[in-house]
Amino acid sequence: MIGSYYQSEVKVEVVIPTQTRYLSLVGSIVEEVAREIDPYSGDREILGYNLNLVLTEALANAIAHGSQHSREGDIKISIHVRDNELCIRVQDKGKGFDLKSIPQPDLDNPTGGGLGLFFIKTLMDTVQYHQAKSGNILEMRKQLR
Amino acid sequence: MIGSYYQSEVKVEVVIPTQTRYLSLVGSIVEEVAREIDPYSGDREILGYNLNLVLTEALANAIAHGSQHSREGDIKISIHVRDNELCIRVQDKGKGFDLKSIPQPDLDNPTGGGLGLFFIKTLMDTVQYHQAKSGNILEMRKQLR
Amino acid sequence: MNLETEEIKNATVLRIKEKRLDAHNSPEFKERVLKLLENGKINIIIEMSEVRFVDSSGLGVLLSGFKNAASLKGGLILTGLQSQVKSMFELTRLHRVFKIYPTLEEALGQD
Amino acid sequence: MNLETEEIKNATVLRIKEKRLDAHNSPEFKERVLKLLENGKINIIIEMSEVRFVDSSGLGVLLSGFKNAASLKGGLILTGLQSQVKSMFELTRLHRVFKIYPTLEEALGQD
Ligand SMILES: Nc1ncnc2c1ncn2[C@@H]1O[C@H](COP(=O)(O)OP(=O)(O)O)[C@@H](O)[C@H]1O
Ligand SMILES: Nc1ncnc2c1ncn2[C@@H]1O[C@H](COP(=O)(O)OP(=O)(O)O)[C@@H](O)[C@H]1O
Repeated sequence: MIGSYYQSEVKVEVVIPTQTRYLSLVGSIVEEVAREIDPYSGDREILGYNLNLVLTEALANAIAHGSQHSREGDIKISIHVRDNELCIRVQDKGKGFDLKSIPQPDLDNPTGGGLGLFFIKTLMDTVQYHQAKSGNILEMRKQLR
Repeated sequence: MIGSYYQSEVKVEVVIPTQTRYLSLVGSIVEEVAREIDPYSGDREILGYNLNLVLTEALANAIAHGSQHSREGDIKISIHVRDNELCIRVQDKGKGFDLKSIPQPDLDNPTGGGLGLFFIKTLMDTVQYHQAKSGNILEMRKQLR
Repeated sequence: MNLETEEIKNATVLRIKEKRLDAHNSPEFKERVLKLLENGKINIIIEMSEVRFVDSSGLGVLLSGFKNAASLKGGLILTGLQSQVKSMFELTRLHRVFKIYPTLEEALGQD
Repeated sequence: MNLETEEIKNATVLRIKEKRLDAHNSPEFKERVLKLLENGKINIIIEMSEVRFVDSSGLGVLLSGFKNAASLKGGLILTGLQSQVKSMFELTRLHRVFKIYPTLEEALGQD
């Protein structure tokens, strides 16, 4: 039984240039992963859409805010499924930010801003941001039932 | 100009269990990469199909022949696009084989066997197999015009 | 970005012929809407039936188009939303801001 | 694996209701064909219009089904091949082995 956990471990790592034209590639890849997750009792199309959105938002932020100090000018994404947990990590090489200081958007008086992190926090179970010399990592986890 | 080469570099690495159920996931991922390759003047749907096939064949072989000595029981795939060249690598941990000793299948008297490497050699420009302690690697390259 | 405009009755229908409205193409989309408004086309219907994915920047440009049209005493309404796209409007409560009609015919009737 | 059989005239139509026929599902497909032959259904039409991808193991099981049917004085013919799937038969010259018809109607007419 322990063995069978490891048997369903899937890892995908993607490196893209800091260009928005690659958003749809990475989004499509995570949708394909959602279609193959085993076992998953929910609606895979909805899961796929939500993960696509979460990753698109995280990448758009990494491209817009996170690449001024980048030498190589690329962004690293990892998608890891194991033990019914999905973990998505997006690395940026910008100056970083304080995730906790970002307020919730006021949905009753919408400005159109601040919805990226709102989607990420709403659709994932836990969100953390780690700052390090080697790069900052936004880590987003979701339990798969 | 040199910079712009690097700007379009894309890398995807996938690790899957040695199970045929993941063939379609990896195949779909390489199809998505084919759709986003920049620039490419040919038919992306045909390129995507062919890369899907090549990778499916290489993985099916790695699963069937290449996993008896595997401790972790997983297979590593990498897809790398740079400078108009696409390189796909599939790692297996089996006892390896001599790529050059595998004969072309006799297409006039078909048995159904030996078509996997035939597809790989026909659809890619160069195919090499490197044996090493850390694992064997089937490396398949294609120029993108 | 693949966008089509068509004048029907009093309105300008702007068809998004893309699968995604996201941070990659939303700046171009925003400009196109601004240009319509500048040219006096202040009653805009956005037809989105081909769009299967919208991100926060897509929602943002639709909202700014809506506000700009309203400030000119015009309107910007939405039609043809796929169900998952509609869910994103609901999650952000933007479905209470926009007028959203299932079909272009209904949108034209209300315009 | 999603497969449907239907008896039409003298033939058994086996519909592959999968997007892929590959090393993952071809063993199950092979068994299903063998079982049909064992049960005396020796005139088989494989309807593949939903199949968008076939790998070498898929081609292999189709070929072995063809050979087994022929050895029983029956037949196995193909219909509904998508264009990229057809290209794989051409590349391997297997289009010269199989009888391939565009539509099920034509396949039934020839059976
Ligand atoms: N990777 C990042 N690096 C630096 N700052 C970031 C990053 N991601 C988000 N932020 C900050 O958080 C804010 C909120 O982000 P988000 O919710 O996506 O909305 P928006 O991008 O519309 O402002 C951004 O404006 C930015 O200041
Ligand atoms: N990764 C591998 N490890 C060991 N042997 C392999 C590997 N890939 C291919 N081979 C050998 O090459 C042969 C031909 O492979 P292929 O052309 O895919 O056809 P088939 O799998 O139908 O035999 C296989 O039968 C096997 O002996």
